[in-house]
Formats: sequence, structure tokens, C-alpha cells
Amino acid sequence: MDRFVFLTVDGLSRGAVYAAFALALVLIWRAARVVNFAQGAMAVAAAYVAYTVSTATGSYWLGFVVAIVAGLLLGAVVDRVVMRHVEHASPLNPVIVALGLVLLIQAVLGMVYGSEFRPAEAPFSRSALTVGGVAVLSPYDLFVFATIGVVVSGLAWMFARTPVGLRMRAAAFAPEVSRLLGVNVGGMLTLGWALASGVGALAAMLVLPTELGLHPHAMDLVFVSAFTAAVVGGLDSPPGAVVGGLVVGLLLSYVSGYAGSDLTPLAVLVLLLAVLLVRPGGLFAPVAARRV
Amino acid sequence: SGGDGPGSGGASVPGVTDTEITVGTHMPLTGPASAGYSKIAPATKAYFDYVNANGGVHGRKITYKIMDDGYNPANTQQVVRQLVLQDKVFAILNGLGTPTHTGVLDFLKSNRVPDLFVASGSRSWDQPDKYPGTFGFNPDYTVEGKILATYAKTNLAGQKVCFLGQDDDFGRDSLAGVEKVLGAGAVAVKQTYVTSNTNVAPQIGAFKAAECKVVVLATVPGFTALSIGTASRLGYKAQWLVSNVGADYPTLAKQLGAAAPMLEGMVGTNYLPMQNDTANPWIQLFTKVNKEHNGDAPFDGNTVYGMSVGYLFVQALLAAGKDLTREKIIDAVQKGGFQGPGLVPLRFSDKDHSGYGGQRLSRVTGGVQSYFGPAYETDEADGPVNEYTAAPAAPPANGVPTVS
Amino acid sequence: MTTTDLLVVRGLVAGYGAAPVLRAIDLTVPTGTIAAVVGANGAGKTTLLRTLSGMIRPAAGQVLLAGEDLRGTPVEQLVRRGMAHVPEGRGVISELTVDENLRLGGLWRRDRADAGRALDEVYQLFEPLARRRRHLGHQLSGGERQMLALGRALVGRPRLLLLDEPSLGLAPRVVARTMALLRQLRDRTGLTVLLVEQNVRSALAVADQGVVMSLGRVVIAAPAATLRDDVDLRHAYLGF
Amino acid sequence: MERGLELHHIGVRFGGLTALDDVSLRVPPHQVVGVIGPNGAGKTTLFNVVCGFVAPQTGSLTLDGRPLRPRPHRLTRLGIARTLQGTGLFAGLSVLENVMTGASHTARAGFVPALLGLPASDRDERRLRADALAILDDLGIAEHAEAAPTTLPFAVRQRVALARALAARPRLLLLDEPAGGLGADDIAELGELIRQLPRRDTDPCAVLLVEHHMDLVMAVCDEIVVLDFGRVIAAGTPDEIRDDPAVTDAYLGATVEEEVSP
Amino acid sequence: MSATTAAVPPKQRPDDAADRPVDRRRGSTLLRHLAIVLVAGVVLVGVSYAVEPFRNFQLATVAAYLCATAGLTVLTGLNGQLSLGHGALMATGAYTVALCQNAFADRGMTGGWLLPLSLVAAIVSTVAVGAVVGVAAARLRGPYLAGVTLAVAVVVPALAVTFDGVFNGEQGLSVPVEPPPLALGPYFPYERWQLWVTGAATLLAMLLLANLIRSRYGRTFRAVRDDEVAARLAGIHVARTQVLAFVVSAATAGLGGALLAVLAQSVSPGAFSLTLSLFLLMAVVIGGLGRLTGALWGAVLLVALPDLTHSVTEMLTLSPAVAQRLEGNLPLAIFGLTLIVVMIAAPGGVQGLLSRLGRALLARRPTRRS
Ligand SMILES: Nc1ncnc2c1ncn2[C@@H]1O[C@H](COP(=O)(O)OP(=O)(O)OP(=O)(O)O)[C@@H](O)[C@H]1O
Ligand SMILES: Nc1ncnc2c1ncn2[C@@H]1O[C@H](COP(=O)(O)OP(=O)(O)OP(=O)(O)O)[C@@H](O)[C@H]1O
Ligand SMILES: CC(C)C[C@H](N)C(=O)O
Ligand SMILES: [Mg+2]
Ligand SMILES: [Mg+2]
Repeated sequence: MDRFVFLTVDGLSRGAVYAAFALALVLIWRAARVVNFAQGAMAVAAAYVAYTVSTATGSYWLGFVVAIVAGLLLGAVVDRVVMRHVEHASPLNPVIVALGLVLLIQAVLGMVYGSEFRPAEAPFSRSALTVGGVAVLSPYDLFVFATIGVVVSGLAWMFARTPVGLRMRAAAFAPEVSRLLGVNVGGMLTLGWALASGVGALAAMLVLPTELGLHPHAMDLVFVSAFTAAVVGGLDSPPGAVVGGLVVGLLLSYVSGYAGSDLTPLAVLVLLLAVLLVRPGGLFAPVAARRV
Repeated sequence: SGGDGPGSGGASVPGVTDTEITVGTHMPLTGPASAGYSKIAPATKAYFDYVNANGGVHGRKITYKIMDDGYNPANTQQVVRQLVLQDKVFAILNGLGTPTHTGVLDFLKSNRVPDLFVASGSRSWDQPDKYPGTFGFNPDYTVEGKILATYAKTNLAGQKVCFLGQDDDFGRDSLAGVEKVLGAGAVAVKQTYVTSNTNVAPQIGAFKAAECKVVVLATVPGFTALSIGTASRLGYKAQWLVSNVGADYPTLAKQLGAAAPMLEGMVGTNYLPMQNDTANPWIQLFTKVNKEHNGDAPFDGNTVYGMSVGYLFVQALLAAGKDLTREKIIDAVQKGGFQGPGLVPLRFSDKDHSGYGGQRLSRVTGGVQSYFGPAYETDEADGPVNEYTAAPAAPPANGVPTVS
Repeated sequence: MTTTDLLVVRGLVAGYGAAPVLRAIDLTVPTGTIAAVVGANGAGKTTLLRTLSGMIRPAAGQVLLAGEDLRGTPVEQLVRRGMAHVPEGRGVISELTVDENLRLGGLWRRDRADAGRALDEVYQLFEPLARRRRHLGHQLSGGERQMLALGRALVGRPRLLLLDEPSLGLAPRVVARTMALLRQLRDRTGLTVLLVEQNVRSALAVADQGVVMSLGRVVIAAPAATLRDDVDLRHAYLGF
Repeated sequence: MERGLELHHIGVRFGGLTALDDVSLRVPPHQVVGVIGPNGAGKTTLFNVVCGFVAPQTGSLTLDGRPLRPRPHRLTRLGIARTLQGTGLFAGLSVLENVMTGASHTARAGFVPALLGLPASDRDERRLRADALAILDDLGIAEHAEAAPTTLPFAVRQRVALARALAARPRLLLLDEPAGGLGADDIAELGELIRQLPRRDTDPCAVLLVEHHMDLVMAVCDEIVVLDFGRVIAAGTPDEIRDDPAVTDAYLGATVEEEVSP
Repeated sequence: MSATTAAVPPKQRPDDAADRPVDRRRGSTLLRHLAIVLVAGVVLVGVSYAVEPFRNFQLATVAAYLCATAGLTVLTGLNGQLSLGHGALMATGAYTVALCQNAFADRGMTGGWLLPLSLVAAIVSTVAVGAVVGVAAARLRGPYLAGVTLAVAVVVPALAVTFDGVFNGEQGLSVPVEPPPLALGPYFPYERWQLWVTGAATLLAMLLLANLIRSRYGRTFRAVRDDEVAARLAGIHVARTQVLAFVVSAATAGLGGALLAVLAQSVSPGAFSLTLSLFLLMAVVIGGLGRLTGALWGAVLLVALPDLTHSVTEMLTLSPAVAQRLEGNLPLAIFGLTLIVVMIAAPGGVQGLLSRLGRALLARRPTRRS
């Protein structure tokens, strides 16, 4: 029983960070209809900037803020300099460009920072508080939960209730019509990329302390888990990303705890199939489109 | 011209001219596995440059071709073929990794390329009958497991021992060594991890629940740091006994940053001089070479490793004589008798192609990793674990070996 | 030209690739009138509207809206100048609800209160839409989509409305209502309409001016009544 | 005696919305039956029921008296073909290939002959191509056989869609707003074509037509069914329908001229 | 997005039909393709004598990759299904060949027919795996399909570790392959033999694929890609077509993996990582999606680009400190940059660019019609 509680709590705290990153993927999907395979590499780049600032100034929080700003900027730059010029007629083209970006960013980071792991600090203690002899969440986990809660509800509110959210969705679904309706589609796309990349950077800052450390490839595996989470939840749904993240986190924890870590990849595939064969658009999929 | 004629032999030896010897290697310079390891080959090359600056070997300069395989066996195939067929290297030196290098054994054998000092502790390199040209370098993981377990048996007697290993030969061979000494069934909890899942809390949680006092780690550096970090997070204390693969203190401390004090008390193993042991003449020599020929890169265990490989290869070249051929260098290595920076002897003979035959234990105290106790020597079978007491050799004055 | 001409087009040349689809179009639409552009399939009617709203960059020529040259004005700025384009195929955003689609039409406006009023008016005008506020665009029937597209344009209270085949897929009753609505809007609010139609009879019934296009040129621009009544002209250019 | 397609008491609901309510109708062989009604009346939904895209909650279908449980990809085998509102052409296929695809179910050679490139497969292809070209020729658009559909004028695209449906050699053709976007001349030609489909010597077929162009509907239909809010509110010959006040009220309304004139 | 690109109707595809001349040739598909394959075979044999062993090996690798990229381009380019998991299908073929060859070797069986038998077994087992994945894939679209295939790409190599009793974990299996037949002479270079074997298998596979693409199945694949609703109304069973495309694609990918294993004489999970799957996808898109020639360019790029970029970086002479940082990373950066630039400058990939050039040249020639 203790073990179950332990694995559950641990799974949730892992899941929360997957959720954060899945959210970034959902954002960019909603804004630009692109699965941004470069999200991980971009987020790591922002985290390296944070690392540089934090080591230079000794302030974690300054680095934290800089990371998010760097993320926002990087997103905007990637959109303006690269993605803007990609032919989107085939949905594969942006994917391939994103993969090219991954190679480029990781290689540049490797040149600048080398391929050693760098420490990724956590701003709060990661030691679990013990309740009744069972280790439950750490202050850091609570920080992660709180941050993600704020970001998710903020984004959900923005998309559903604000004019800018409506513009962003319109621009993503029907760029040409949106322009006729006075929407600055280019601006919305850039905003979407910046937001997504900013959230990605935030997610990286939250994820990295739980990972091996800072490394050009640090987010590779997180990307796979987070993409799984986003797909399970439904790529169009921010709450779906959160639920998907928690589900994946719990699953990985239970499987490694009860069955052996070597089965975790298989468990992820089974989860995906189980969810998608019943709901091909993820748990939180919108109503199936009328196609005739 | 199709190259239809009989292969090598005859007058010319591939990769060898009167003024130059070309050797190659495959290393993970990029990708997730490159952390730390990407510094090995440049260190080796730096040592060769140092030797070249001092006149080379038998008047020949050594050219070291480093190919990046990203720790991907498919790439290893490509780059090793490029080295052998295209660049016509004399030998492959210190190719890194078990899965990567396994794939090229047959190719190297059928092309009769000496395959020297493979950078991994797998037992596959020690098959003189099947692969007469292949030699290991690292002590194998079973040898290491036996030594770590002996420490647990004698110094931590009666305490519950648990084991966390990578889910491959590395972990399995190491566990086999541990169980050879402690007896089958003596390890209370055995856990594995896969590198694709960075959450080891379930495993560490299991150790905590079982109240393990001693944990043997057959882990790569990242997972050593993760395991110890996770334990501290869960409020779990244990005596960690760590494989040399994942016990390099500078690597771990750098990765943990502010959390480095958690490593206090960690027991590791190694078989080369400790990089922080500035009194050691080998370290002095390698530091100097690092300054002069390696751009003064950060000096850690990988640097020492890489230069030790270089030193050993130069010794082997010298022993093979002036009329260098592939057969001669294999004979020379098989003859053995090399004295170098290692704390334990190399086991090379015509029956044994594994590398170092033992290790010495180290401990982190006050943020400094240093050796304690004697070095040990054993085999991967059921042989006893013996202390090895011979004093290590000193390096030659100019840092370049001479014919012994 | 006088300021009573809301839209003036001079020598407009445009197309998709090397060969131009529009070859020197000249056109004037006085403020507060309805001009019907008719012509065979492929005459370039849609291309004309797309060029006017800036989606296609003209190779030559000039477009003046209330005397202002529109050259170089980005598409998204044109609504702010009072131009609304309901594209061929309607352009309903299927993933958004009816309400969101409509609100989008007035989002660019500073006067939020009036945008809200305009929205309510549209719901009154098209009550099937009011019944389906929360439905997603893709759930609508063909005709409902057409209403939504037209309504959305009206939420922006445009001066000039560019309509590309609004009768497409509409029930006859709705076509008649829509055409009558255009008349009303013209009379009540001084709306100017450039109406592209295949349904020549309906278009000429409502229009003040008839413009016949053929092979990328305007071949006739005459009062609609003239075109309606002159049998020779009808036979020669309109086939009925 | 062939009875053609029959719908018996079909009911369809989408959530709270009733799209079809107890609709019964029959399309006899060699007839053109028109379905008209206001926007959102359920005409396309009716087609979707026949094609198997929408499963009715109540009612049943029969084809020549036999129960019909339609599935879209089996339709052409049953002798039913349909065009889509819009045009639904395959953008990456040439016009000719689009039309050849319509007759997919007639191909005889299986996977292995195709994989091996055996003559059986080649023969199939040659026959499909010849048939498709003949149909394109019939419809007067053979010159566009090699073009990509996206580059063609709308009227031509409509015809390609029609050609693709005809390639299946159907006994019943479902046309959903085939005149949408067409000019007066094209509509007249289309009317001519539809009218002779049930009467032609080779492959005659019945037609179920949904259309808002009343001239066309009145000109070609043997019988007309009027839907409003998912219910049949009238059925009869064109003349009966024209004079039915309920139809005028719900659907036809005043003419544009009447509405517009003060 | 500029005003002019916005004007392109969204449905227009880069490989729209106008690019492809309608096939008006009357003769037998088989004979026509056979002729091309024979010519290619003769050229390949010629080349195998003209170049050095390493180049032979590289060409053999290109051939092995070509199987995989051709299969992927059929699936993704012609049928519109995205797969991020083709590396896993290659792994399936590779491991099957390894297990078969080892089983033969253990029983002391020898003979020239063993290898073809193993290759067929590899194809069969991959077809089975492909059918299972394909059935799931037929229900999924876009990024959801990407998610599942991505998981497949991660899982299959991991299984080699889970069932290490059979697959020998990370270390993998060796693949015993017999030497060239003695009839070719005692000094026949092994790499040339490898090229002959992989080349023959690949040409055969390409022959079959080309036949299939030219048949009604190829047309059905594309119809399903373009409009599923219309395809169903045209009498096409969409799900079945998608599964078939997946199976065909898997079969060739399995053959590609098997050939790669034969070339390397070893298999291990690391060789079939997610990275490989992603590189295959990059290769087919850069090569030119939906065409076998595009798949060929993709396969060539997979082998040549790393080599080229490495040579470029080797030409630079740098201080050790700088060199260490650039080593390995610079080629990757160049590769990444190339991908981005090609994708932006030539969205139709290399083959698209070549056809455009070809058309431009043709257009410049005076037309014969007066
Ligand atoms: N995106 C495009 N690319 C290339 N040519 C096009 C494109 N769109 C239209 N055309 C061509 O331009 C010409 C004019 O087309 P346009 O759509 O303007 O005609 P239209 O008068 O609106 O016809 P319709 O009544 O069918 O809507 C046609 O020949 C058409 O084939
Ligand atoms: N899949 C669906 N989900 C929800 N509502 C639907 C769906 N399909 C149709 N409807 C609704 O059912 C009603 C009938 O739609 P249908 O498309 O059959 O109308 P129609 O008679 O073809 O109209 P039009 O003439 O405008 O094309 C409409 O109100 C439509 O919104
Ligand atoms: C020393 C290291 C290169 C060992 C490595 N983990 C391997 O066996 O592959
Ligand atoms: Mg038009
Ligand atoms: Mg309809």
C-alpha cells in the first residue's frame, strides 16, 4: 500500500512536468497546426541561456525569467526566420524543417557548451515531505503543480475568452479567411510560436532538475513522453495535455515500480493504442467533424 | 582497377609509411552518449602529438583519425569501413562502446586489422581464438563486480546488499561478479534501469522499502547522479559502491552542481591514477601534455584514460619494432609486459586478450575523490580476489616510452 | 472621378502565374449602389475580387477606395478601410462556433459596443444562425454556412461589400431574401456592393449597374435595367 | 419487377437536432426524382443515409425490394454512385485518373498480378482508361484528361465529378447540387444530360437530385419531394409542387424581382 | 506568407498531377520496368568494378536504405500516412535475418539459397508486424498516427533488451553470411559481393514497387490520400487500402533492414533507433515525396551527406580546443542547415527540383508543332 502511494505520488510529480511540456506542443499545434519537433531543442537552448545567466549572477530566479524571455524570443525568431518561409501545403514540410532545426540547435549548443552535463538547479527542495511515514510531494513538486495550474488556466482563458485567443485560433484554422476579417495572421503566428516556445522554456526549467541535467539532448526523451501525453490528451486541448501528462507519468511509475523499467516503452505504446483506438483524436478530442 | 589482387601482405603495410603511422577510432562525439566520452579521443590524440613533437616512434609520426559514430552501431559500421577501406588505417584503436564495437569485430577480423584496446568492459574482446586481433582495455564488469562485492563482504559485513544495473551486459556482467563473491541469492533487491527512462524513483523506492544498507551501482555517470540524487530526495541513505564507468567525481559533481555534496562517502573504483592526485608523476605528465597539446581542456578521468591509451599504444608500437606490420604489433601486444600508469597489471597474453585485470577502490571525502586500501586483481571466473601490491611504475623522464 | 465613386478600378492586370487572368479591368462603383459582375465560368470574376481585396498582387493598374490608392495595403488592413470580402466557397471557419465566426467579423473594430449591436442585428436577420450559436461551423448545412459568411461580413459594418456568388447553394426563398436584404442595406445604410453572380437574373434584379466580364475583360458596364430589358444584349452576352 | 430504391420511415437525429423525421420515398428505375427544401432541411443528410455515412435511428432502406444496409465503399457494387456537394475530386490525380477511380470495383486483376505487372493488370488498366476517356468524351471534357483538377474552371470540375460517378455505370445516381456555381448555359446543358440519363440505351440510370436551381429541377424531374425541418411536406409532379402553397411558403418564397421591388 | 502564396488553393499538392505525364504507353508494364531494372543492374555491376571497395560498400548501403525509403515514400507520399516508425520495421527485418542465419549456421547448413530464404523470412515477419501496426494506423490521422508510430519506433528496439535471451540485448546478434562463391575467384572483394547481393535484392523490390505504383493500387493509394470520403464513394475500402499500403511499405522496409544487417553482419537495437526513423522521413521528403526516384535521392543523401559534411570539416585546420568543439557537431549543424534550406528553397525536394529544371529545359527547346 505504501508502495502504491509512493508510486502514485512520484508518478504525479513526474507527470506534471510532462504535462508542462505537452502543453507547449498543444499550444503550437493550436496556433500553427505544426507538431514542433524542435520544441525540445529550443527549450534546451533557452535553459542554457538561463544557466549562463544564473552562473554569472548567482540568481536562480533571474535565470528563470531570462529563460522564459529567451524562449519567447527564440519562438518568434524561429517563426519569422524559418517557419514563415516553409511551404505549408504539405504538413510534412514544417516537420522536416523542425527536425533540421533540432540538428542545428543541438549541434550549436554542443559547440558552445560542449557535451558535458551541466547541473540543473531546482529552486525549492526536492526532498519529499513525509506524511505518516510515507514520502509525499516535495516543495518543488508543489511549485511545479502550481506553475502548471496557473499556466493552463491562463492559456485556457486566453484561448476561449479573449479576442486575441479567438484571433489566434482563427488564424491557425483558416489563415486566408482570417486575413479578410482583419486578423493579422502573421502576427498571430509569431505570437503563437513565441508563447509556445516560452511555455516550452518554462517546461524545460521545470523538467530539467528531474532529469540527468542540462545537455544538448536533455529534452529528447522528455519530448517523446510529452508528445505521447499530448496525443493521449488530444492535441487541441490544453486540459488534455495536463491529463495526458499525468496519465503518462503515473503509467511509467507503476510499470517501473511493479513490472520493471524495461517494460516502460511497451507500456507507453499500449496506452497510446488503448486510448487512440477508442478515441482516435485523444481523450479530449472535439466533436468529430462532419465530413460529408 | 578493382583491387582484385591478394589483399595486404607484400611490401606495403596499410597506414604505415617511413614517416607516418595512421590509426583510427570511433567515438561518440555527439548525441546523448557523448557526455564525458567525447573527451577521450582528443586526449589520446594530444598524447600522440606530444610524442610526435618528441620525434615520433621509430621516426614515424602518429596520425589519429577520430570518427564520430554518435554511439549508433549503424554509424560505426560506416565510419570503421571508411577508416579501413578508404583511409587505410594501420589499426583501430580504442573504439568505444559494447554495442557499437561488437558490430565491427568480424569486419576487422576479415580485413586483418589490429583492433586494439577497445573502450568498454565487455568480455567479448577477450576471445583470442575467434578474434585474434582484438584486445580490450577496461577491466571487465565481472572483475569489477567481484571487487566491489569483496569490499562489501569484508568491510560492510552483515549489511543488506542491493543492486541497480543498466539493463544490458554492463549490468548483467557486473551483477554476475557481485553474486560470485556474495553468493547467489545474497543480493536482496535487484533493480535495472533503461537509459530511456530517467525516473529511477521506483527503483530507489524499492531499496528504501527493503532497507538496503549497501547499494552496488552498475550505472553510467548520469544514472549514478540520478540514483544518488533521488535517494537524497526520498530521505534514503545507503553506502554506494559504484562501477568505474559511473564513478568519475568531476563528471558527477559537475552534473550535480550545488547538490555535489551528496556524493560524500561514495565508494568507486578505478585502475588509472586519480586525476586530482597532483603528486602522481603520471598526472603531472598528462597535465603537461594537456596544456601543450589539448588546448588546456578541463582535466578529468576521461583525459587520463585517453592519454593512458595513447601511452600504451606507443609502447606497443615500440615493442613491434621498426619494421612495423600488423602481425608484429599483435604479437607484441600478446607478449605483454607493459608498464604504464595503470595501478594493476594488463593481462595480455596469447591466451588472454582482456585489458586491465583489477581495480582499486576510491572514496569521496570532503569533496575529494581519493584511493584507499590496496589494489585488487582477479579474473572473471571463480578465481580469488587478491591484493596487488607491486608499486606502480614511474613514467620515463621525457614522457615517451622506450623499448623495454 | 468624384468622391461619390466609392470604388474605382483602372487598368487592373492580375493573375496566378505567367499568363494574366485579368487583362486591364476598368470599373467604377458609385457610393451606395449595387454593381453586379456577371460572366461565364472562368471569366475572372473571382480573380477580380481577390485582387481587389489584396489577396492577389496586381501586375499593373490601380484600385481606389474612396479616392485612396490601395496599393500595398495589406489584406488585413482593408477591413479597416471599410472593405469586406465574402470569398467564393464562403470561408466559414469549420472549427469555430457560429458565434465565434460572427464575432470574428467585428473583432477589428474599436467600437466594441457597436460591434455587439451589429452582432445582434445579424442574429435577427438570420434566425437559423441564432438557433445554432454554439454549433461548430462544420455541422452546418451548405446554406447555413452561406448565411454565416454573409452575416459575419455585416458584423464589421463595411462600406463596400465584395460578394462572391452568395446565392450558391441557397434556397430560392433565401436567395430572394438575401438580394432584398442587399437592397435594404443599400437604402438604409448606404452600403455599396460589388456582387459576383452566376445567377444573372437575380443579380440584375437587385443591381443598379451590370458589369459583364469575359476572358478577363469588362465587355459591358451598363445600368442593370438596360441589361435586363435589352434582349439583344442579353442574348449576346448573357445567354438568356 | 424492379422497384428501385425505397426509404421507409427514416429518422435521423444529431444530438438534440432532428435532421430527418419519418421520411419515406421511392426512386423507381428510369426516373428522375428531385429533393428540394430549405437550407438545413435534411437533403444532404438523406443522401448520407443512402450512402451509409449516417446510420438512421429509425426506419429502413430497400433496393429492389431487398433490405439495403449501405456502406459507402460497397455502393458502386450495388449500382449506386454519388457526387459530393463541393466536388470532392482527388487533387493529386489527373482528371483521367479521377474518372478511372470511379470504376475501381470493376477491376478484375488482384494484388499479385499488379505487383508482378502481369498482363491481366495491364488489361484492366487499359480498359479502365478507355472507358474513362469515352465518358470524358461524352461529357465534352476529353481535352482536360491530363490536367490537374485544381487548375480547371469550376464548371469543368463539376463535370469531372459527374464523369467519375458515371464511370461506375450506376443504376442510380445521387446528385447533390450539381448545378451549384454553374452559369446559365452550363445548367441548361446539365439539365439535358440528366434528362437523358434514364432514357439512354447503354447503362440507363435513375437519378435522385438535390438542387436549389428551380428551373433545372422543374425541367428534369419526373417527381419532386419537398423536405422541411426533416419532414416530407409535399410530393408530386413538378406542376403539383409549383402550385403547392406550403412549398411556396417554406421554400420558393417570392421571386427576387417581387422581393426587391417595393 | 506572401500574398501570392496565399492565393494557392490549399488542396493543391506539391506533386500535383500536372507534374506527371499521363501514362500513354501501351506495352507491358512488366517488360518496360524489367528493361529499366536490367539496365540498372548492368550499370551497377560495371560500377562495382570501377570503384574501390569502400565505395562499393557505400553503394550497397544506399541500396539497403533505398528499400526503406521507397517503402516509406509509398506509405507517406502516395498514401498520405505519416510513419515515424520505419526504423522499427527495419529492425524487425534485420533481427529476423539474424535469427535465421544463426539458426542455419548452428545446424551447419550451407548453400547459396539460405540467404534469400532468410530475406524472405524477414519480409514475412515484417509484413506481419506491419499489418498489426497498419490496422491501428488505419484508424488514426495526422499527429495521432505520428504519435503511435513514434512509440513503435521506441518500443521495437527496446524489446531487444527486454527479451535479451533471444535478441542478446544492447549488444545484439551477429549475422553469419557466407563468403562470395568460389566461382568468382579467390580474391573477389567482399564489398563488391555485398553490392551485388543488396543491389539484386533492391532492384527486384523496386521492380515490384514500380509495377504496383503503376497499377490501380497506386491510384487507389493516392485517391485515399487526397479525399477519403470521395474514395469510399468510388468503391474503395479506405481502411483496407491503408493497411495494404502499410504492409507493402513494411515489407520493403523489412527487406531494407535485413539487407543492412547482412551488410553489417550484425544487428543491435542502437542501429534502429528513433533517430534512424526520423532520418528516413527526412530523406524521403528531401529526396522528393511520392516518387521512387525521390526515394533514391533520399537514400543517397543518407549515406553521402554525413560523409560530405565530415570531409568539409576535416579540411579546416583548427586549434585543438576549437577542433574538439566542432568535431562531430559541425557536420550535424551543416546537415541540419541543409535540411532547412532545401525545404525552404525546394519544397518538392531534390526530385521536384530536377523535374522543374527538366521542364524548364524542355520548355526552352522550340516546340515541334508549328
Ligand atoms: N489558383 C489558381 N491558379 C491558377 N489558375 C487559376 C487559379 N484560380 C483560378 N485560375 C484560373 O483563372 C481563370 C479565372 O478564374 P476565376 O476563378 O477568377 O473565374 P470566375 O469568373 O470566378 O469563374 P467561376 O464562375 O467558375 O467562379 C480560370 O481560367 C481559372 O482556371
Ligand atoms: N454531423 C452533423 N452533426 C450535427 N448536425 C448536423 C450534422 N449533419 C447535419 N447536421 C444538421 O442537420 C441539418 C440538416 O443538414 P443537411 O446538410 O442535411 O441540410 P441540407 O438540406 O442539405 O441543407 P443545404 O441545402 O443548405 O445544403 C442541419 O441543420 C445541419 O446543421
Ligand atoms: C567505458 C564505457 C565506454 C562503457 C560503456 N558503457 C559500454 O560498455 O558500452
Ligand atoms: Mg468564381
Ligand atoms: Mg446540402
